[in-house]
Amino acid sequence: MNFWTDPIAAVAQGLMQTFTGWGMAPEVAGIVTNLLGVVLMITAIMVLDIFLVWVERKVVARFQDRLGPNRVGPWGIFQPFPDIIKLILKEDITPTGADKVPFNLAPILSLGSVIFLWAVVPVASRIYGVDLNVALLYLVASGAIGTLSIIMAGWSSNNKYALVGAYRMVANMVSYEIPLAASLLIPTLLAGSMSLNAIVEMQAKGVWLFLVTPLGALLFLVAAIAELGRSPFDLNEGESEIVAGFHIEYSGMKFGLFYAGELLHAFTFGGFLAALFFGGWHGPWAEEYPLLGAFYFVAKAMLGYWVIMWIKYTVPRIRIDHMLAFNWKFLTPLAFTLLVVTVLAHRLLMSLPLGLYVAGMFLVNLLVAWATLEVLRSSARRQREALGTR
Amino acid sequence: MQNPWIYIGLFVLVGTIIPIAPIVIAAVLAPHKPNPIKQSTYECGMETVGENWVQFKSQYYIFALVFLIFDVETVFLFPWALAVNQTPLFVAVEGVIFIAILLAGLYFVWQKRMLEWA
Amino acid sequence: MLPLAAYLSLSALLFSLGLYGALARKNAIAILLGVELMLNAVNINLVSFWRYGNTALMAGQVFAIIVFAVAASEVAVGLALVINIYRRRSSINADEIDLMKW
Amino acid sequence: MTAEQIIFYLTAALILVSALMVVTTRNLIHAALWLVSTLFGVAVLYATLDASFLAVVQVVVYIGAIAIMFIFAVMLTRRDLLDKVPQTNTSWPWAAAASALMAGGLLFAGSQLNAFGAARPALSGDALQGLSLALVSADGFVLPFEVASILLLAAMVGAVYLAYKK
Repeated sequence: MNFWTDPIAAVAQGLMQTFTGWGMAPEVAGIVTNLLGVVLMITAIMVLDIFLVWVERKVVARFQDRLGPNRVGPWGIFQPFPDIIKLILKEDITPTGADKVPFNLAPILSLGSVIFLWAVVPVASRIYGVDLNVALLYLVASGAIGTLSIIMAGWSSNNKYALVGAYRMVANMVSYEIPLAASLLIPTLLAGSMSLNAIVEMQAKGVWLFLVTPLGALLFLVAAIAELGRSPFDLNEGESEIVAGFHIEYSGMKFGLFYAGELLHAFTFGGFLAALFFGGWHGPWAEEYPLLGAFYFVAKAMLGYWVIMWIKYTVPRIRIDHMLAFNWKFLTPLAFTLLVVTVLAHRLLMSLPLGLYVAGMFLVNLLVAWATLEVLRSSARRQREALGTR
Repeated sequence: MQNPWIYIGLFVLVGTIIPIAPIVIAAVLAPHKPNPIKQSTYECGMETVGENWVQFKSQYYIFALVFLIFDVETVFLFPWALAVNQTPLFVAVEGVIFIAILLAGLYFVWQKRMLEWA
Repeated sequence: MLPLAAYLSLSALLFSLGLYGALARKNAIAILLGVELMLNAVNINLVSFWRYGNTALMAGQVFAIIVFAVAASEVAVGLALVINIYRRRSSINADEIDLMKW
Repeated sequence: MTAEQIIFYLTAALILVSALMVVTTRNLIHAALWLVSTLFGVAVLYATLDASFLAVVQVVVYIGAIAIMFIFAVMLTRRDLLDKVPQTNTSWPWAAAASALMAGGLLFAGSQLNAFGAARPALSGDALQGLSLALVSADGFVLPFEVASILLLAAMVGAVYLAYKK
């Protein structure tokens, strides 16, 4: 087994030989090897997360025409380490009247729910945790745990602002799970599988799914940003109105965990965007050299993360009634209409050659987008006229 | 491995232990000097008035209700989306009817102006 | 290997706990919590019968999914009723909601 | 004891202890959080029973929607909740007796089943594919599938109508 063609299997085999050589039973050795793999994977993710702190600060500085961190190390790249030391040495304040156990559990679940996601992400052709056949629902399920962590934080802090944050979260983050799930249904339908590996494998021929369903990719991006609770949908934090919302009473490392969870969540959704709609790890020579595939995947995920940051630092926060109306009166009907149109078009065009099929699906998506714009325009005209006659 | 959930179980286990670690380290290293002012509820410097568990408008609840129903609907649609490629066209139409019935519900709620934030 | 008995006993105990919650609690929301426990016990039964029977027949799992839909509908309507009663009588104590008794 | 048994007994202990806390704890928010823990235990149980789809759906629907609805309803009706007084009604001993009787009866009825001590057969085929085909194909469960959508429609309209403040 060659390291360059199949790194995980090669390392796992070596470890298994070592452990059984020490006289371990094969099952125990298998579990220990898997445990080591899990620890390695999560450590890699956490190191990446630390790096993301620097990326986020540097990029926001560039968007706002500043320099950003530039003192510690070249281009300030070691800036996260002083940050972490500061967070660890900060006093951890628990407000009086707080509900202790949920209060302490919430940040752990908040970061944990993001880490769990990486168990199913195919990083490269033979580098992945596990090929789960319900991976897309697993994504929604982990979002549910994240939602729960925020509601726990908001409720247990014994603070009005935090409670407002929790209330808003229920109405908003939870609502956007519907378009998210609906946009996940489209790749499921096209691939006939919920496994991320199968979906990435389907895009091997160079036909990335965003060519087949550009609107689906867009819907996923919007719903993912709302699910993240990032600007323009950061109502549950709302720094300028409810002073950080659900994590107002958190200090020190517990706040740090919320922060790390948010950054990692954004990057993870970039990764899912890449895997679902932009070919995952596919690229030149990625099949032969998995490490190259991993590089492509991280690069694509970073690009998705950059788009999410771009939106965050460009668009101002929207009001809660607008946000709910946007979800229930626009995004949800659009997502389900798109699903219906996609399944019918897919059934009709399935037997055509690949090129015609892709072109047809793209045209159908354009048609839906055009119809949506027309409906929006006419409803806006009606609203204007209603205002004018008053 | 036969059951992928063994791996996911390990992942969940380690994934919860790793966020706990920094909290424990911080609890050991950080200073701990509580006093009543510091521990009081933060309201931008104002004194807290009344109970902290205040009541909110039930409009939030309407949206949570609609969400609950649609969440279950998507759960029904995932098996449908898996099967629709290998089955006759009838199955696709059946899913379309399913979606249409629920969108009709959304339309009803919308027309009755219960989705307005008033 | 675990026998079917393990799962059935667990679900019987869970069902009885749920029954106790539904019968003994005063608060209407707590009663609904007890009902949720009972529905979960039923689901454990359905899934374990599926697993220990012929796994090619999917009735057990399909029934479990239908139970999810029923549970969601029950919670939606039940909690809406609770909210409505609370708004009218500002109490959700099941003992005090006795207007229909006479 | 095999690993499978250890996992089962740990999960069963988690489920039963949290269920006991759900029905006994006075603070209703805590009861709802204990319900989450019970539901999570049941999801683990589904995973050990090779029902991956149900395990995830358990988390999505029960924890992600139903438990959050409960927490939310408790928050909305909190003025009423005096956590200090007992949360049980006066006839709780009867309820306890009835549920003990129910447990005994169910266990007895179960032990009369032929399949009570049955061992687990090997899984035949892809359970997820089988499930999705069974749910939507014409000779499967297509009628319950459609009826479920009508049930959900009725629940949504009814619940929103009830909860809406005129």
